Amino acid sequence: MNRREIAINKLKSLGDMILEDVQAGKIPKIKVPSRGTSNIIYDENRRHYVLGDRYGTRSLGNVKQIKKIGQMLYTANFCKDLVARQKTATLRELYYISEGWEVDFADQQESNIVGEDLEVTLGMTREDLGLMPEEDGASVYGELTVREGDIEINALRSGKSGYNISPTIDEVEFVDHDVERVIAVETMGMFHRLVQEKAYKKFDALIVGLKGQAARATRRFIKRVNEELNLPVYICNDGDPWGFHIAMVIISGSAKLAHVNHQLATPDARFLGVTASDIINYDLPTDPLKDIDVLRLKELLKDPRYRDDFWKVEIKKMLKIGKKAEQQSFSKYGLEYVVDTYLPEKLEAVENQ
Amino acid sequence: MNRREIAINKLKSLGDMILEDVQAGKIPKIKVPSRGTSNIIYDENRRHYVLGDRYGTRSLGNVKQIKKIGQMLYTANFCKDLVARQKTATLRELYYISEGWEVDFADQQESNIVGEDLEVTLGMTREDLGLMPEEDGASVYGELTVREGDIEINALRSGKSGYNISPTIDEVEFVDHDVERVIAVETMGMFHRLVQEKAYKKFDALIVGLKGQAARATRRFIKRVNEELNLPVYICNDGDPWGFHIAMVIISGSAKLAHVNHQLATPDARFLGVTASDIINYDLPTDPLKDIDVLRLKELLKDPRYRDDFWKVEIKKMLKIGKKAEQQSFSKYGLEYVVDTYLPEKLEAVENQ
Amino acid sequence: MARQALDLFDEGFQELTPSEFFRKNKQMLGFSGKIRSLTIVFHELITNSFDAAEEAGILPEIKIDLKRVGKDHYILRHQDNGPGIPEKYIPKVFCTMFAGSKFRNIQSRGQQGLGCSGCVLLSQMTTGKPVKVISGTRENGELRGVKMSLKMDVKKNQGLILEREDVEVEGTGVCIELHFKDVSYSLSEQGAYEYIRRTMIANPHAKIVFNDPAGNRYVFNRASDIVPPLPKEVLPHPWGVTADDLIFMAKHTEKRRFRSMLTSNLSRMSAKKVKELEELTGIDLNKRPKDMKWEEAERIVEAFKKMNFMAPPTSGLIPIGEDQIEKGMREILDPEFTATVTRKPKTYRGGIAFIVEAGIAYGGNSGRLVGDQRKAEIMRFANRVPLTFDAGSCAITEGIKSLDWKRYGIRDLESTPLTIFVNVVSTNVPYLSTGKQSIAPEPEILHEIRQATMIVARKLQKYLRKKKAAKEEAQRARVFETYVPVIIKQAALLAEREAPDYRELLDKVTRRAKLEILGESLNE
Amino acid sequence: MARQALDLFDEGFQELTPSEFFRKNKQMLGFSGKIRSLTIVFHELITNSFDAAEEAGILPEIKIDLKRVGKDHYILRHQDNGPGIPEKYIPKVFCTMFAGSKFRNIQSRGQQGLGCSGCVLLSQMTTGKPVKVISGTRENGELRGVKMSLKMDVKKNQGLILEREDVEVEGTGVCIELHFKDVSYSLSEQGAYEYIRRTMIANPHAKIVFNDPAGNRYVFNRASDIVPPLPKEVLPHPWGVTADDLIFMAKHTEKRRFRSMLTSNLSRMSAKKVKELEELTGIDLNKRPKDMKWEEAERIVEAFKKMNFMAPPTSGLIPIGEDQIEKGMREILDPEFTATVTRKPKTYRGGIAFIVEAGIAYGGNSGRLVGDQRKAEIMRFANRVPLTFDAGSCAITEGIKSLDWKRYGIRDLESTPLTIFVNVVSTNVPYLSTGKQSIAPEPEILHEIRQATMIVARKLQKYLRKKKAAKEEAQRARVFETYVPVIIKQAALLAEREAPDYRELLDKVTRRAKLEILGESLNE
Repeated sequence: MNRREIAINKLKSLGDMILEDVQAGKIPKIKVPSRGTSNIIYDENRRHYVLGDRYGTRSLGNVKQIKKIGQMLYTANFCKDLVARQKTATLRELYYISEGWEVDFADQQESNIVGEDLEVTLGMTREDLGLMPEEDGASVYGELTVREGDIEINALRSGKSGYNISPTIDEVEFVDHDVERVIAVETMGMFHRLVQEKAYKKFDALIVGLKGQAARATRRFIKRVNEELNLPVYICNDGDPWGFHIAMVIISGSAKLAHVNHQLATPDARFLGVTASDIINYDLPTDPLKDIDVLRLKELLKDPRYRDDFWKVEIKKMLKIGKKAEQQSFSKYGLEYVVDTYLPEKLEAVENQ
Repeated sequence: MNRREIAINKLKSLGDMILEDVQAGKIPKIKVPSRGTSNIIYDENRRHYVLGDRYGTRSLGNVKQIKKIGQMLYTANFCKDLVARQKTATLRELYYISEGWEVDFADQQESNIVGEDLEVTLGMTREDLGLMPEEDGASVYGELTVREGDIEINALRSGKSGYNISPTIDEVEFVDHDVERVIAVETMGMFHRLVQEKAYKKFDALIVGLKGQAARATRRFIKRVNEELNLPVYICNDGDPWGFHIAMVIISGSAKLAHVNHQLATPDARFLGVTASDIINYDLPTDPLKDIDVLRLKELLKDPRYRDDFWKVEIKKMLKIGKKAEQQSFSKYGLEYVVDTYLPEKLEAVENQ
Repeated sequence: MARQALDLFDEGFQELTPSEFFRKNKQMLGFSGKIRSLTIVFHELITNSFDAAEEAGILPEIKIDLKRVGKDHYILRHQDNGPGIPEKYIPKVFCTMFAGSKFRNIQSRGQQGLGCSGCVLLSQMTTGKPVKVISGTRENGELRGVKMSLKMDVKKNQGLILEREDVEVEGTGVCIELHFKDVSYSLSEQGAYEYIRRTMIANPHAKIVFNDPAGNRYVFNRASDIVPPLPKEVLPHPWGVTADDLIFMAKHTEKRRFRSMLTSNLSRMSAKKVKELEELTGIDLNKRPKDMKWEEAERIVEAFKKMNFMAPPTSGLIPIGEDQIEKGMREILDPEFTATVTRKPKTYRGGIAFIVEAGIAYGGNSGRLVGDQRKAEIMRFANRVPLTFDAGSCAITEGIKSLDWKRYGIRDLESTPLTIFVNVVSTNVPYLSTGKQSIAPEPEILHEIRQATMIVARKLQKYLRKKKAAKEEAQRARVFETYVPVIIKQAALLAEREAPDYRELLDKVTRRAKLEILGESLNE
Repeated sequence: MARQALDLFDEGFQELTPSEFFRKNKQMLGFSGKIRSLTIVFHELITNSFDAAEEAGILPEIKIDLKRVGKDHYILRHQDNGPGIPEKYIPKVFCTMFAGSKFRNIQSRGQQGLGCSGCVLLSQMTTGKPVKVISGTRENGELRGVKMSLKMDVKKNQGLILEREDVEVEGTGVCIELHFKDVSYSLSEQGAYEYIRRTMIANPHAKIVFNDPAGNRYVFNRASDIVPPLPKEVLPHPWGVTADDLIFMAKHTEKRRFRSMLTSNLSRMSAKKVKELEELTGIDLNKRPKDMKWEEAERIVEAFKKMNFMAPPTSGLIPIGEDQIEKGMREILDPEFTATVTRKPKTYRGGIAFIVEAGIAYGGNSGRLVGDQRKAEIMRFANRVPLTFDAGSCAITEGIKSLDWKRYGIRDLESTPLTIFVNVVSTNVPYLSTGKQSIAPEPEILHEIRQATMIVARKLQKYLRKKKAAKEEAQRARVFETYVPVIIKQAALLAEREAPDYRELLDKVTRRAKLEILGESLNE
């Protein structure tokens, strides 16, 4: 069975379950795995967050829950139709479509929650159910050929901004490649710098421009190139708590998406970004840590995803020096420095560990 | 002379001017066209904002201005080097590079202003001077072939997210196309809807996903397809003051960029987005106007760019009904409705005017 | 050149009478501001009438007429049904400052000695008019009436009788007529009308008929027929006296020995305690009171602090009482719901007894009308007397505001139609300032105010909860009838099957919901 | 059963003396709070000493010793060099409330009649100690000294002499010694030390030596040798009298006719004006003063309002004077800069004369030390007396805070090392409250306070501007020397040419900048 058939069957069984309860004289209930913080657990083996086994119940006999069941079933029918017709819709469209329903959504927030309820209840990603995020994925540049339907695309021949990862990345097939590693960078400024300085050639790499916090499609793409093509992934971000965390969400997934981390996290990806040690060793231009930065760094120290010695040492060092630095600050030494000097040194250190 | 040579000559002449003043025993001055509101003038003929003929003076004899002159000359030398070596840099990189100068920038704000001073003084765009914005341009989908350097790219064969406009759009050459019009939409949600419903085929159109306020590169792209390929441009946005204004900045440029509007504005582009009349005629799901919306709409009424009857009528109508609507709200009638019914009706009305 | 002292003094030295002094310093009597001045006048006269009637065992009934005769110019007629004032005391009561009932350690409504004569001084200063008094008294069973017209001789601090005649009266009581300028009648929270309204809530055994300057007649009827018991004089507790108090006592006692003075002038002071005191201080308490030295008095006060005494007697404290407060609130506010509580006596500063009472009224005319919306109002009282000024710093305001009203089902205290009533009863209310308009936040008093208010708030919460539950029941049934059919239809569509009969299910969930609201256990 | 009035009154009615009354109500004398109580004591004693010395034409010199003998327990010795108090007046001055110098329409420092006796009352109530007084007077050129120990007989409102002896004195003056408990010495803005410091600024002709409880000796030296002229009694202005005032005058005048009473008791009241008044009111002003009726007095006051009078005489107002304020500030604050102004007399409420004086001191010990930073402080005075409490509502605070200090080059008033001094002089300062600690914001007074402060602020601004300009000149030259070479080098690099000689250019711009700072025109 392909993903599509699985989705349709799971949706149908949700309806079945309700009808069976009614026929058995029972009050129908839907068990929805809990997404509360206490049910989000860090899985040591899988190296990312997963949902625990606690769940909430939506009972048809509960005046507060019955409306949610109605919304959930309507949404399920809508998704079944999308998947059957091989279409997608945004959450915004789902919200507007509900106008015609007998139990519509009061606001976007409410429809988002019901969409997520459906994801966790069925154990499917929203993409599997045809619900696409609006956000665009990252830009990719380098010797990689993919197929979307009947079209082949070469990410070295897609223009200076490269190949753009679309939300439907799971329908994309990897056809061919000639690279040895993936280097993802936080900003498009750095992406263009790497393209301009021909880093893709110099390091036999796919360059990925994350555009800040990585979209779901980007994380799925990175996981797939890592697992399907066996490429090591390096994430090259700013030296501040946000840069660290953008990398860590790619590596170990987020708590909020614990129910789909197994499809999104790339536990073997490595952080190659600016560290507190780099700040000292390369004498980088810095900004002082703001209160919020300090707070965030201290939170990271308690986060199970940062339990490696590497992180502990670097976070503590950053707190000690009280400074942060951006990737682009290497241009203090000239525009080419980051590709000519910094990245080779870092790559060598990491790959020869 | 190509753009590159012009840039280098203009930069050199800035240095010449200073040295000549010194040799003539005069205190050197640089005249920088003023970017204050009173010097931003709506040009009726060109149908966009231009800078008037007022200017400020940076005198070497003024203790407050002398540091700015130093920064400007350093920046000019940096840009001359970029253009000569056919490179680009971001404003962030410019800021960090200044660390090594004898008159560095106190903050990013200061370096941005000096960059802009240089643009208006020389009458060049920042892209001409090698200073690229970080922001990525829009996505383009449809039968258009472009050349970047030695690579040809077909925007129908670049994946579902289409061809991504890079900041260096002026170096892109249009090779071939088979479309009759351009339809730009505000959100990537609507972009994917149009691609999914094959609107590019149905309307023989290039679909452009603006991603909110259009980037400089996007505006430059739209102007070029309009002028070089003679394609009519339709901008299809949300029915609210921000949707209106995103369209209007493409059509008539912004006040802030009055000095480069002649390179960015597409005065013949048409607004095809949701209007107050559409809200009524199509009975769309709406949100009430917020105070800030009402304020903004009233500002638009006073803005010379909105002096057409069309705008006056629609803005007043929106104020009267007190409601706004998004493009995606058409999905109330089903996902296909916007492509099957709404756009054909709107296009016919506009093209047969 | 330096001048000689004697010349300077002979030229410029003088003594003033209290009346002369206060003529120059009327703000010290509370007369500052036009609205406040009139409210103070109402306060002094009503308080005096209540005290007089109650002391004589009469249910108070007062009739007040306030006429406006010009801008900021009024004539006030105030008539009570008290025992009246004997003729020879009339000039002193109205025209001598510092004359009045004896200072005693007693729960009392007002200030002593400044009340009536202060009002007469203000009247005379602003209008020059004499005060007219009719007093009816009963002497040996016979009713006597006298009418007088009096001026205050400020230089002598005594009354000057201008006219006098015998008159027939219908009963005992005092009627006085005063002219005022530079005062102003107002319906505001600080004004005279609100003062009367609040007074009536705290004194449901009284009746007031008030004719206001606009021609409105307000009758505040008696809600109770019980004259409150007279507060008894309570001897000071040893923990509450100062050395100065002991010396003052010793100077004016008739006892021959210091030890007998102590036992008869202080409460909880037994012979055993005197002995203990003697041992602790080593002072011979057999000596004559006049021989007691200041240093010895100080040592005695120090020793008191170290000794154990029973808590002070509380027989002197007369609260309004839960029933009476409720009657007052029902009469005046016509509320949907009320709850009241009178707490047990407690002490503060080691030895001063007090009682806190609280009431809450919801709906009806409760709360203060702002525009067309009723908002919460706090009515503060000390010994049944409304406190109208300086609300911000008062322990009552502080205590009530510091509660977390959300815990009592009141989301926004400000905009709830609520009257919160608090009365602090004590022989010695700790006022914050000269004006006696706010109570100091002594920790024990604050605690009691919070406790009392919490009790009535909890009762209100129960009432509001019940009211809400009834409303919810109907709503719930509607929800199920709407959604169950929709859900079955959607489930069938999803499963691609026929929709089953769901009538039984609908019955079940509707019944279940009803039980839930009633809080009964669900046996499935 | 109802009780008879006469019985009730015979049992419970009494008259109190002022001393008895205030014994129960000491907060009415300002004695509330430990710090405030002691400051009030300092205020009463210092004020009395100053007034006495000045009236006798003597430069005041006071020596104060404050000893701490226990927790909240102090002994205060206060010695002045005034004319002394004649023996027979000593008990009255210290032990009779409401006794003191005559009420006159005069610019005076303090309250009348409560000062010294109030302090003695507080001492006696808290410690039971007698007051010890040594008074030296000169009678017919001969120096006489007497030492007394006195208690206040509260019941009789008079002094009780415990001891008396003749003593040798070195000069005239009074020395008094008082014990206090329940008071507290503090260095805070409300404390006794700050009270003295501020007093000295407003009274540079005085000298005070103060030994504080910690053993520090503070000598506030005389900064001026001029005894301020005695304020003269000023007759009230017709616009400022009330009907009650006229009746009071009429009752106590020695004049035989109302017309002559008017001309001799009111200022600006000529025979012509009396005639005009007679025509306006139709009242026969030839009548005897005692025959004047209240209604007629009211009509006269109404008529006064409609008549034109010369502004009230201002000879009674004695400001400190610009020079004297400056001397005071220089002596006490040792500032970097001062400016002072004494404004011309103005009137408020139609007829009451007043004068506003202001001073500003910058740098040195100006301002209030908070941590290790000096912040701006406002020193408020009324008739040379520091006002220490209720700053928030005072016209002086309001006037100063309402100024836009940025316009005077002071970006953040709060954190500038600045002392702003304002003294309001009047026979009739409009105090806001009983405690006489803040001045009512009468529009005319507020206006004058703002004007006076603006004048001194503008002078400060000029000074600060000059100081800044000198600093800038040096900075500018440095800027050019740094940037010119850099710019020429970069321009040459840009133009791909040799760099020219730029020494001439550098000279030119540096010289130009200097002229600019001096504000001179540039001739290019």
